[in-house]
Amino acid sequence: MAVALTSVVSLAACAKDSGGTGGGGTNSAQGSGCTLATPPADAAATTSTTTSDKKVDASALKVGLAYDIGGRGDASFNDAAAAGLDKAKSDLGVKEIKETTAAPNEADSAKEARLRQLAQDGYNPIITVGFAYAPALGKVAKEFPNTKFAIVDSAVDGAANVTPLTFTEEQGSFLVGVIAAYKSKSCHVGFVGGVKVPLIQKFQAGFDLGAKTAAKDIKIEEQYITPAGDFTGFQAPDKGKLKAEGELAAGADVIYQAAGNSGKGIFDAVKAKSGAWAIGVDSDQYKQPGVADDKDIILSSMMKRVDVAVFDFLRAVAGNDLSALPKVFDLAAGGVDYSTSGGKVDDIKKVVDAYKAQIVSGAIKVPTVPAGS
Amino acid sequence: MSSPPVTAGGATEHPAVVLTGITKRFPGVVANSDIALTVRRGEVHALCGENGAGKSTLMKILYGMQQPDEGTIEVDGEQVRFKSPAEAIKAGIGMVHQHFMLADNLTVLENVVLGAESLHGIGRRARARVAELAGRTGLRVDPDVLIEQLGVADRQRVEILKVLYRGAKIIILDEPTAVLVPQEVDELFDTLRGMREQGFTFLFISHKLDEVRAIADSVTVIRRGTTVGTADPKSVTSRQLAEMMVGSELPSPETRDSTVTDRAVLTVAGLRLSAEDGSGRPVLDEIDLAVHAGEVVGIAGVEGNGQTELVEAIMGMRHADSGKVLLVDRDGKINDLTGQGTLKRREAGIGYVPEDRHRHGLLLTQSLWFNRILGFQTRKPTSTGRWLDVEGARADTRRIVERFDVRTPGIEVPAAALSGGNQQKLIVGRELSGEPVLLIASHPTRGVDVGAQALIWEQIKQARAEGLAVLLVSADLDELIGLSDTIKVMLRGRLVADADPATVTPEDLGSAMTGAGVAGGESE
Amino acid sequence: MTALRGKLLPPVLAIAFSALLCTIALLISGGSPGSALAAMVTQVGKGTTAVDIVNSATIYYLIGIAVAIGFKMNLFNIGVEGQYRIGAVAGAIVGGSTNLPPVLEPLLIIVTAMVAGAAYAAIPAILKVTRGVSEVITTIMLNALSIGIIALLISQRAFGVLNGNNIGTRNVPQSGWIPGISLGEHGTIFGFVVIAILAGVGYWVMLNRTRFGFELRASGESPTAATAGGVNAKRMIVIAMLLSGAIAGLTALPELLGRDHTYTQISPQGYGFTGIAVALLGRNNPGGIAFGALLWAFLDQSAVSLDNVGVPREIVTIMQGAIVLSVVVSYEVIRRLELAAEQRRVGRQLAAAAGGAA
Amino acid sequence: MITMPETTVPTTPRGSRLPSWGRGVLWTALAVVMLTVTADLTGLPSITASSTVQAGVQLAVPILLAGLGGLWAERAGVVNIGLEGMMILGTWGAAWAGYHWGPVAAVIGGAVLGALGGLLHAVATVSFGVNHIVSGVAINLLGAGVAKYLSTLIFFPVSHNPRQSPRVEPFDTYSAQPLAGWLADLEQQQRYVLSDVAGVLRGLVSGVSPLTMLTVVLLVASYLLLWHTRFGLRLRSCGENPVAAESLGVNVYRQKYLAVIVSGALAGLGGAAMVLAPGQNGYLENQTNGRGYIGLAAMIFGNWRPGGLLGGAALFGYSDGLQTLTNGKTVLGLFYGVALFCWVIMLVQLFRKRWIMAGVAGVSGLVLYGIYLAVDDLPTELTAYLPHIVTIVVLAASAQRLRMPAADGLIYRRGQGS
Repeated sequence: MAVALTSVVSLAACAKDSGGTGGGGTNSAQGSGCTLATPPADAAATTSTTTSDKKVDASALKVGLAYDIGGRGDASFNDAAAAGLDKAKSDLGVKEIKETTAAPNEADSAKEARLRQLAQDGYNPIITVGFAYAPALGKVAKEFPNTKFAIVDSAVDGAANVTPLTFTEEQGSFLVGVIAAYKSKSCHVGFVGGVKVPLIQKFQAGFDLGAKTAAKDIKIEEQYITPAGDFTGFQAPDKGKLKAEGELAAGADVIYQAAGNSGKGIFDAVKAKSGAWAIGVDSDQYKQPGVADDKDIILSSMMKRVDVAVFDFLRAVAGNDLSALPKVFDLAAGGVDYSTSGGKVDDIKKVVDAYKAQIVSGAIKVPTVPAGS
Repeated sequence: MSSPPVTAGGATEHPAVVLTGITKRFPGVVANSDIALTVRRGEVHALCGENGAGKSTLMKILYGMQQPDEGTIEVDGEQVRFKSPAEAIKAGIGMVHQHFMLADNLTVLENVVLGAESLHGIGRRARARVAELAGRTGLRVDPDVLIEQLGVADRQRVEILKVLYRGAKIIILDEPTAVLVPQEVDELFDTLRGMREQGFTFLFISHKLDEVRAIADSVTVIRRGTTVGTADPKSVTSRQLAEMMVGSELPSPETRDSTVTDRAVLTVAGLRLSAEDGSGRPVLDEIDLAVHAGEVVGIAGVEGNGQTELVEAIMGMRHADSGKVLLVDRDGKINDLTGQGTLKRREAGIGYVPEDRHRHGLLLTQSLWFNRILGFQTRKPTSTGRWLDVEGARADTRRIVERFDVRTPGIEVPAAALSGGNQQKLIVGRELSGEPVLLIASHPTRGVDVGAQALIWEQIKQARAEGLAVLLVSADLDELIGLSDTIKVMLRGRLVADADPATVTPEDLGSAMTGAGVAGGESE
Repeated sequence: MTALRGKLLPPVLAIAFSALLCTIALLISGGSPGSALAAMVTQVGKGTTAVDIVNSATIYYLIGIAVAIGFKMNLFNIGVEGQYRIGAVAGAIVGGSTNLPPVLEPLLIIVTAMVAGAAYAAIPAILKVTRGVSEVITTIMLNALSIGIIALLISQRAFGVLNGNNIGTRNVPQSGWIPGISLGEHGTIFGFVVIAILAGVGYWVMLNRTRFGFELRASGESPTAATAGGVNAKRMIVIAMLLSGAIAGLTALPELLGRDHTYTQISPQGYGFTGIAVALLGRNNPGGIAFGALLWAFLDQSAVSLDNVGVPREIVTIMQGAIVLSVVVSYEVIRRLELAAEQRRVGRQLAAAAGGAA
Repeated sequence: MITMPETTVPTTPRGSRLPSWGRGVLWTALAVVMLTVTADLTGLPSITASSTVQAGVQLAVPILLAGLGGLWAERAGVVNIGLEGMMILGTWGAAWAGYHWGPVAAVIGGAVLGALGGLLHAVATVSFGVNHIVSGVAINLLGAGVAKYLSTLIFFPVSHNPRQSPRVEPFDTYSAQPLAGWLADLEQQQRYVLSDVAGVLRGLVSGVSPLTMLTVVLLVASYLLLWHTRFGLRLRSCGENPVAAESLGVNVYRQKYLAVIVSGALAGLGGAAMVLAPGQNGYLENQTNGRGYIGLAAMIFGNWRPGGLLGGAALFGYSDGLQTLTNGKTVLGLFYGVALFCWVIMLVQLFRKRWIMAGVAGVSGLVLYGIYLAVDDLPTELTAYLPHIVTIVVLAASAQRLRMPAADGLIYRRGQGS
């Protein structure tokens, strides 16, 4: 007890930790970086966005949107979907919109009820956000064959009226892996995933290969906040911060996060360590208001353009031509990409774009499952 | 007021306590009705009455634990109304409860100062004050030991110290001798006499008439919740007192002639049991015991010397470390019960009247017939193996209610609704229903009224005459001597002496119970 | 008559009280209690809501029974959450890797799920009887651990298969499905509802007509008296816990065998706490639990409609919590009042009898 | 006729010669030595890294506060399984007050909301005599529900997320300089054992939040209050023998009410500690994630004593910190350490001539060592639940030595004592 008391007394008397750097953090990343592999021949990336200039009027559409847990405002893929919808509102003139949100731990019957309600109320098209909707959508889509559905992050087998909006997260992650390898001074990078589910493992798989391709001796830390089934990992910035601190303490100096709301904590950890960088996910997080404090340490972000997919889908429905949509929103289709806001990767943009061209051309195939899992 | 208070001493001095017209009703019963009581200062005033007569309720009212519905209380001539014990304490009244009110896991000092911390704090000054009180009254206890390490007599000393510490001048003692052996009783009485000289007033609750006559200066008798009268214990006989208490002579446990056979029903050999606290200390040590058909074997002992453990070890509720338990049934077949569970032992023919009927005997919120099944869940008439026979249980419960005079409006009422005596009759009835060859009865008449007591004694005698073997544990030495054919004395987990009930006196027994006449021997 | 009143009054009081509480909460937050209630009630008639309520109630009923078996003898099996999920995933894995003929296949899955649930419940039971560890703490810890175990089991290293972005067990073959009762556009009732009813009847018979049920009730009422009456407390703890775990293992099967046919990382969680609430509501009584399960399912399923009238549907969670708390309080108060009344009645009758005799 | 019994009564006091704080120091020292040796022998420096210890402290604080809440309630005889619900209420209250008025308000807000939960528990258990666990479970349901509803109602318009509050400003953290810097140097030098000890100490004295200091103060204050004042004596007497306490004029209901309300406030503080945790900075649904229960377990492990509770919370915080910061390999390294620990216990038991215990300890050590040698990584699915596994194992090993307050969890009705 006495020990505890004295320590309290002495603590009370002593220094406040300065805001920027963590307590006594002295081992700022040192080193000369990786021995880099020769980048592929410089080739212009052929990003063919499906944008056609045909003017489409969607004012007649009644759009239903069913969000996953968290809903609009989650600063993650629900928000990205919402952004696509908002763009459709302003660009295509969509007027009538109904948005609903899933409750945590709800049964499939609740999701079915929600979708059925939308369909019965005449909403068409209906977009569902998140693969959790797949089973429910599989049933409801059959009951309403004339309603056009879309689902983000999944496909529904045997339902012709369901358009899958899926992305090649691994391809975009490959590119930020390359960026991480180039920017690491200690040739040691890290990945923090929110929940260890296959979707997030795709991010890790791409990142691993990208970093390894750019620098084959690079060391990579990998951490997930929670195992599959415990979705609090997307909602635990304090744990995210600790995970990132663990990786930073192990020597990593560039950290790629795919952890939803927990990403904020990861940025905080990186910010507290001088010389370290973070890579954002889903949207261009450099521009995201929720993490504006941390923009100076955000190197780049792996962008998963849910907004583009949602917008494209709505335009295709309005134009009555779903065939124009890409089967998968991949690097070639502009469904995934890396961001350059902040100008911190301008110096290596050429290299990254060269890798990008290789992926688009199929010369590099990116796996969806991390090696060894 | 049926008889005028004995006036002695100065006429100007107010009596210590005057109760007038006290009435208290509980759901279903009137516990006290128009009670009058006058206690002079500096006397030991006994309050007599049988179980359930309302003594304890009256004392709780005086101590502020319960409020009277009608009537007045005067202390030192001033009318008072206590809303809580705290107010009674403030008025100089202290109470030593029959069941000690001590926290086992706190020290003696902590128990003494609890609730009275404002007097001398809880530290050094309090300790000095306790030492001073102990010195003045002879109630010596180490202030720093935990209560759980103390024996009964020491606990009682702590209880008395507690009330003294609060400055009590009027002390209520609720059946203080119930748990003491005669030698400890003498010691207590010496202490009380010494304190009386120092000006303390005692209200002494008891139904042991010889003790009342030994210590009290005056005695008030209550019956069925109301005062019968006040008498001078020096001039009144026990018989007269008894008639005042119950309206007739008190029942006697005396058995007439021996029915002991030479057929040993229960044989216990080399039974050993260690304490549950992991210290390895034996609570039962090499117990050898035989109970024959038609014989009542009484176990005498100060509480906490292993009687409870012996009974529970024989019942299979505790697992003995070593030793054998054999039971011979009516057909002469020997059942080796060693290592068997309680159910097997019951099925082999042991009936069990536990010492605490609420904890071990009954399911209080369940109906009487549901309680009939307890212990008989595998046997007719309440069960057919895996399935219950609800109708059989009901019918047999009706039979017990009839035969054992259980006063109840029906067999669907919860057991908790019955009075203690009727609950006990139900248990005895149940346990004698399974055609047992051995009945283990722990304190079978503790806390029951005279009628129930007489009935239970009669039933035990009758069953004994029919060849039942009975193992009787009791703290009531009269009961023990009256009912038993053989008495064994238990001390610190061992059977240390045999006594012949025909010749032994309670005082002899008391000596043996405390260790060969060394008074207070069990506390150092 | 009084017994019936004692059973019905507490839940009615509790519901009224929590309705009042929610009304206040709604009024403060500017909502309209009337329209909220109306929306919830009319929702029952809409679409498949009525069927969904029955289906949810089936699940809640099973897990409520599982909890009640423990409660009956004062065992707090808070671990039903973990037990039902372990049971479900075990059933799904076995079902996904076998293909027996109909009837046999679902039977195999059911037995597997029950055994797995019981096995997971065995850990706290054994720790309690051998080491004296409170089952409350162990089961809570095991609930958390079950998430990890399931994640491991349905990972691709073990039994998991990837389906799009979702990962789960192999599909149960059609022979293992339990067909539902179709009500056309109103939805399909799980066939498992029959099994749930059977479980309820079995529970009642066990409790009221068997020696085991007697021993269970006696142990719950007074462990000391039960021990003196020859009930082996440790054995009862183990058996009750295993039984509770086995019934818990059934919980997710209506969905597994009647709708999903696979157990995935997004299969519903959290039925365990619902089960506890439902058992408390129904006072561990088979009929009461059915009522509690239906009420809970109604609140859950009809909550969807609250979005339409601009009331946050989370109000339902307040309502549920308030109902449980007030139900346990009112049961306790009424129990005490009834016992006192009974004692008074007995006293009166005996006094009258004595007076008549005298 | 009378066989004389032996005259000595074996009443040897069961306590050991060391005072309780001395044993605490001894255990702590032993634990640090074990970890140090393990870290060096397994070549896994993160076992004693300051970052691990610092994370452990951060994760232990809410557990410690919840456990302290449990201590207050249970010392007064009320089992409080509702700590989790009170903690959840605390997170909401802390986020709401913290969002409006800053971190100090957050601390107060958390405590107040937690205390309301405690009040509810007191009403149900003390006034109405509801079974304590039943009431606690109900409060957990209610607490979660209320927080959810209030969050949707009040946070959603600001944060645009019904499950999350807007950002709450955290406390600044403090380090004991120059000590922390000096220890940092020492830790960097990678010196055998010395650097490990420096790492552990540095973790304790750097980056300390005022809330952590408050927690330590509350722990010490609770000890002094409960064991060395009249108030504490009265409160504890209610947990040991309320009938006796009442007969001595203690207002048992009032003591219990007070204890349970304080208990709720402490649990609420635990919630506030989560809201103010570095990186968190706000309310998030489910953020307590069972820590209330772990706090209760820590208290039980600590034998209903503040010192023991501190040990329990440190154990859980450390194991959680270790598994969060590192990977399966490091957690596996702990097996090695625990094996060493088992063997030390074996030696102690051999010394005391308790052969069976020694055998059990020795075999357990061998099994753990075998696992350490045979396996080279543990699945993160399981290591994530290291604190929960530790809870079960530790309770299984120690439950029988524990002694809870005699009247803990029993329903007490005024005036119904015998």
